[in-house]
Amino acid sequence: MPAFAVPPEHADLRATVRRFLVECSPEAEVRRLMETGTGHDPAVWKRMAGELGLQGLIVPTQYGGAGAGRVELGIVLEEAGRALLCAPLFGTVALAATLLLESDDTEARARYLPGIAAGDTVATVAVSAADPARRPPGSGVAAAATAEGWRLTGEEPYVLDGAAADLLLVPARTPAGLSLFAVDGRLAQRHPLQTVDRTRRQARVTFADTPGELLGRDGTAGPVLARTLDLAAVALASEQAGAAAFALERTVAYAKERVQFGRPIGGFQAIKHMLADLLLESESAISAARWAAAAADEGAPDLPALASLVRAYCSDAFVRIAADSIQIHGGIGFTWDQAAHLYLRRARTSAQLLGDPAFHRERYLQRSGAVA
Amino acid sequence: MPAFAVPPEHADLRATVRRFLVECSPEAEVRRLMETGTGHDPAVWKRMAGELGLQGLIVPTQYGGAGAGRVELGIVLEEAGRALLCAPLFGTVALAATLLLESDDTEARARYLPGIAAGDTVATVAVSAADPARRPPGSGVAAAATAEGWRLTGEEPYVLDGAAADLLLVPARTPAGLSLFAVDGRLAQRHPLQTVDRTRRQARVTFADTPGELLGRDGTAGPVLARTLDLAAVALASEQAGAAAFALERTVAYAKERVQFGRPIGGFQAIKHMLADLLLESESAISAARWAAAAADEGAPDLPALASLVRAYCSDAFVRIAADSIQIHGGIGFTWDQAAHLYLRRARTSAQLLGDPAFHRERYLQRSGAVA
Amino acid sequence: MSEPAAGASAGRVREEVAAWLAAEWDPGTMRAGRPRTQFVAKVVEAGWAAPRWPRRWFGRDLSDDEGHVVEEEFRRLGAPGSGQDRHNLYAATVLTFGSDALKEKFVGPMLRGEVPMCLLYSEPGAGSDLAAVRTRAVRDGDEWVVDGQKVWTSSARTAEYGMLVCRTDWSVPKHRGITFFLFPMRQPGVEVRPLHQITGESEFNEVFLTGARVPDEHRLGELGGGWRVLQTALAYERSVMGDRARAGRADSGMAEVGDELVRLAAETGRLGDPVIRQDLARVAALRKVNEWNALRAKAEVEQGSSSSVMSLGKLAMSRILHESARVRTALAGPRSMVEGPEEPIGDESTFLALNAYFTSIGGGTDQIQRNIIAERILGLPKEYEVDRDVPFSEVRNSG
Amino acid sequence: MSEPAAGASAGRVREEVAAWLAAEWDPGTMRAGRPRTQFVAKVVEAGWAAPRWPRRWFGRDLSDDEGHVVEEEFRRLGAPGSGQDRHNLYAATVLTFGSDALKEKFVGPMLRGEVPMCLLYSEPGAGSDLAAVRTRAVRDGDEWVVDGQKVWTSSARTAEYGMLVCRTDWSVPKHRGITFFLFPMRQPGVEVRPLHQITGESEFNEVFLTGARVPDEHRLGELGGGWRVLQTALAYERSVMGDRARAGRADSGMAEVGDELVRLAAETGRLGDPVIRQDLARVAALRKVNEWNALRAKAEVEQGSSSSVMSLGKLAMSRILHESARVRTALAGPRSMVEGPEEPIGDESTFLALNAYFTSIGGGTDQIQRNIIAERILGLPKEYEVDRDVPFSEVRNSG
Repeated sequence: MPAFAVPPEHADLRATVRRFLVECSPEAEVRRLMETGTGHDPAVWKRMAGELGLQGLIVPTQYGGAGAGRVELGIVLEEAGRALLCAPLFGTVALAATLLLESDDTEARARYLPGIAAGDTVATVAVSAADPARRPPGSGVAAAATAEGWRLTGEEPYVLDGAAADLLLVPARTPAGLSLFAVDGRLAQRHPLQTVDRTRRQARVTFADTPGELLGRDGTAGPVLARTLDLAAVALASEQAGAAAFALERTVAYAKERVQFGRPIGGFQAIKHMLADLLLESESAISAARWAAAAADEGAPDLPALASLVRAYCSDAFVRIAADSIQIHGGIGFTWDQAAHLYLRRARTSAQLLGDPAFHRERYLQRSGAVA
Repeated sequence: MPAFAVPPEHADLRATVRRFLVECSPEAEVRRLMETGTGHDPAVWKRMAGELGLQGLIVPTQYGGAGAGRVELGIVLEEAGRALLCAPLFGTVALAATLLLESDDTEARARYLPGIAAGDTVATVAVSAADPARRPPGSGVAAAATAEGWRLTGEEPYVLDGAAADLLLVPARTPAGLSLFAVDGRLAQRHPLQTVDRTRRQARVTFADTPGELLGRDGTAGPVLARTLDLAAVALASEQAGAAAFALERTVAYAKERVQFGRPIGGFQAIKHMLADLLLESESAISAARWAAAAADEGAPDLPALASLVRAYCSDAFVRIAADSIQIHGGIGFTWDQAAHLYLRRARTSAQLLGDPAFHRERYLQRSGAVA
Repeated sequence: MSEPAAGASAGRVREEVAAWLAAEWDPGTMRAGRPRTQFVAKVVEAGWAAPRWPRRWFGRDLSDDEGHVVEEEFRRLGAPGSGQDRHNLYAATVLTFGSDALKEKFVGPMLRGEVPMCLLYSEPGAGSDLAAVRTRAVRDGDEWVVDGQKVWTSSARTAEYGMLVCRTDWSVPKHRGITFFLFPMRQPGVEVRPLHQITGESEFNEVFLTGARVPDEHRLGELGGGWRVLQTALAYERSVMGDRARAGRADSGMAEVGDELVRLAAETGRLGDPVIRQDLARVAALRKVNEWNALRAKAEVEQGSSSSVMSLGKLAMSRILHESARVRTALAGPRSMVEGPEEPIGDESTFLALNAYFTSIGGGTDQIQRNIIAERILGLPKEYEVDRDVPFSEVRNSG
Repeated sequence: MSEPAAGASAGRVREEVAAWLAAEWDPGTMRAGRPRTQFVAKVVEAGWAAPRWPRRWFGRDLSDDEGHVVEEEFRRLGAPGSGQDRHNLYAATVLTFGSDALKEKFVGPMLRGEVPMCLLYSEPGAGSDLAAVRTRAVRDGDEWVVDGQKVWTSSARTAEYGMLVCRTDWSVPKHRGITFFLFPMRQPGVEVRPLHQITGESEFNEVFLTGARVPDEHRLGELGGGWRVLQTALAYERSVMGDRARAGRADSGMAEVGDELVRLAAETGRLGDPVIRQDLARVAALRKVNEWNALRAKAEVEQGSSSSVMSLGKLAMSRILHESARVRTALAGPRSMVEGPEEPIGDESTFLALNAYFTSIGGGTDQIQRNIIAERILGLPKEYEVDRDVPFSEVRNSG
């Protein structure tokens, strides 16, 4: 099929998820969940698994999932981004399930993936999902083999969905190198962070002689983790692109309806031209995220470079759209009760997750072969 | 007097120079001189000296000059920039005369300054007036003492007004360090460059055992040259600011007169807002250049940092104004016969002279004390 | 690079005010609280608060230059209360547009700072288009009955009076049907609700007016002449902001260049990053040129020419704030994801990024500012106005 | 990630065209010159040049899908001459709007590439506002007498005919008084002068028309209906440009990322500069997303939905060209001050910086593009038109 062609089943998936989120994640619900301690609604989480199978989307059918690929996950995350869905979906699917699928530990897959697919297990990967330049993934935690099994010690300051997770997959250093461990969430110390983006939670997670279970072979986690983070970067780009597109749509709608000087502000060239430029950003982010997701499914060898290029672009595009959206809304955009700032909070935060745009641009150059 | 106050004599100086240049450097004359080999009109050069005393402006009265300061030079250069004056004024005054004034060689001053002030001597400093980051001033030429006197060998690739200069002041390395030499222009090999900006000429100047005369004490030129280049940077900022202001004025005039869709294009918000932003750039460049010139006259100790900050700003402002000016002119702006591109050529070239904006920003941080 | 303004006729004034200050001003005890209030009352009494005004209204009939001398002497000692003829928009508006009775009642107390005030200008449907106010005032005998909603009102909760812009005639084009009142806030028809900003703060309020009343004697200016009054009041406000922008920046050398962004870069270990260094220098330049522009504007105004540079300040400040916040966010990195006292660097980066919109939107958006600059300074054609000459009742609105 | 489009009914066509090409196309001898011309004549004869057109006019009455199959087979072998029903704006416009006599005379030669053509659209006073043409055509018997000036005409010196837009009625609003002609260039009333561009090149011309003549039979479309003809012609032109933008970019992987800017950075010793590296990645992203947008537009159009992405390409390309030139200038550094063959790196940096305006101005400025995007895609209100419904003779103009 040609690049970017949309088969009917993908259109259906998008429509189904959008319908569900319009019902279950309207702005009022997002605002309600922002104020709660855990930040998501367990009942909706169960419906997401039961009715739509979102948590099991990329989980192979043998483990109770739908066995879909990164393109389908991209569609779901675009929609989740649009709706600012408050749920630990990214950690559970884009990080944890992805990592389990990339690892060669079939026993671990069989143990954890069915629970994830069923919506029983909230999971995440305990990487500091930020600042990879100075804090390479896995550098914060050390694991030691003891008579009673592996014990983990260390800290990861920004763990996505870290407080909600029943299952923590933890990269840690061992004498053999970078390794992966499964840790029962309740056994780690989790300090929920006061996140700027209250629609997505993070926690500082501390391990102090915490028991963990080795995943895959000791010392072999490097490539698995790297691949997982590339795939997660692409997944995050999808979420950013979807959120950016919706932030723009609602701004265009406002510009048509808001009247000043006797005519809609969208009729003033200053606003028209800003919106035209933003449309270019928005559509480009969508194209980039979809291209990268398809490339991931096809096993494109240049995925590492591609993932960084796309992430940098989508981060900047989303921040710019969300920021200009406030400006276009004018005074009302400066009020808490208008949703414009919720998208800016999401945009600014997402831009930092898994590496900021400058990091990814530099990494793109390195991965594309243009090494200094 | 408060900062930025304009005494009547400065207003008079500006008016006089502007009147002169409106007469002697209209666009038709600029275009004529662009096509000539030497690039300037010797008759006008003599009038500049005889009627206005521009070459002698900063030369002390004892050498036949007016003994004015950097503020007055800034006024003249703003006006020269506006008119795209084709003449070796920058090399002769902002570089050579400035260097002679900064050096402590009273004999050399007495020998050269009267000729400069009288308009008999075209002079310049043979520094590669570009790329100082990788080619520190003076690094291209070496001087050796021989039985017949000093001999210079080496090359400077971009010497401002280098082909027209009767007198070359050349920084060169000697065993004692950086030193200054006066060289008869005719004794150097001068290869006129095909400059993008035909209103200001440059030459590659090569020395091959060329006789030169030591200026000041051997090995002491470092601080003199550094100070000269700071002052020249401020002078260039004035020229850029003046040219930028005029490029904007003529664009505003065009926007008022050019009608499309039944009304002046300056009535369309897209054009209005571009011009408003450009006015901020233009006025800021003027303020910056004038502040720096006044600071130079007052002997401000922070001049090195200031000069770099102001140069970086004025370079970017002028390039942006000249570039957007073409866009605002539309199709006609894309034609050779419209003057918009002459300003862009000047802007792009000036931005490289004496260090590009990125160089000056980095240098500003170093000089302002924020060393990494 | 700055020295006190001088003038032949001003010498006498300078002596007099200096002598008065020497006798009355004791910085040790008077900086704040009750002694300060008492001192300001004396300043008003002596005619130094508004020296350019007529003697009848607390002034001294001084010229503008002499007035500046008074302000300079007060500023030199850090004494409060002077310069109100240029700054106190409430007193000045009442003086210019009020009846003698209103002036008697309010000018003195306003100069003494005894009347807490607020501004009732903006409405949900009248933001950039301030003349589109829909708050309705209907005459009832000697009073007006007011219904409508105002927004972006700071100090509404504590204010005793508000400067109210409302519509008294719907049959004429929008600028002509507006009337201006000095409106009593402490009455049953006034409800104040805090307005939450995107920063999480609540610096402003919405004010709901329902059958609220204001005596006709509190009208400022003509019936239907409120737009002109508003323009005057806004000019005072701009002058205050301009003074603030110019204040305390007389010597804009490079000394303070080790500014807070450079310090933050050092603190976050990023001062060696060449990309960050370019950003730091860029922001430093934006700040510097804006300070220089302000000084130049001041010089041009003092030399009697109108300054085009002054009008650029707000747009420039908007860019400075947004750009600084951008660099600050780059420096904060992942910390910018977290707010609250546990993460001050991150918290500050988010606050400043969000609060920058206060400047790029409030008091005229950047877009409105560019229109003003293009039309008033560059002389470009005015925006086409569809609602010009149309009765306001027939003009399209959002609601 | 691309494969040939398939379709049930298309199989027969594919076989037929493949067989024809196998018999007639010999890539070794036919790439250029006379053999190529002869081959194209055969393509026209066989109906492959414009297969969607009626058989009477060199076509085969094929469906759009079948037409694409023909083009695919030609493209696969690199054979020329096909797809002209979508691309040959001259032949297509004559076919749609010409009289039978005109079609007889021109459609065949135009498809065979035997008629050198040029476009006489823009005028000094009609740039962004193309409908403001002031070139005047006055009827004289069976002919029209044309006076006026056209600009931005490429190939004017070699052209035999020009597509001429001119005004035949000044008493109606601007869009309604325009008439379109197939205009003979080789006559005394036509003077062609080269137009110098800011790059120093002369790719375009000014064309001065003084008492030039065109037979009424060469009119395309109705009298006063020229604006509609022009819109059709422009749509063909856009489709050509769109195809060009999409051509040869089927697999947009990262392979060619070591692109010319990265190579230039290496060559100029700046590849280690972190600031430059950020710029290189930024430009690479702009280019990549534009390629992806073009592929996505293609897919959307092929799936039968209108694509909003397609209209963004020109604006995107403008930014790419300006940004690339900026980075290139940073890399060239002082060399950008010098032009000519002695300094190719500098020369190229200046040329590309100046030539970028060809894209940001030509064929609709960036500003016009943003209007189009905002109005046609986003559905925002149209620009207010002061000259709407006004007789053109009363409309204000620059001259």
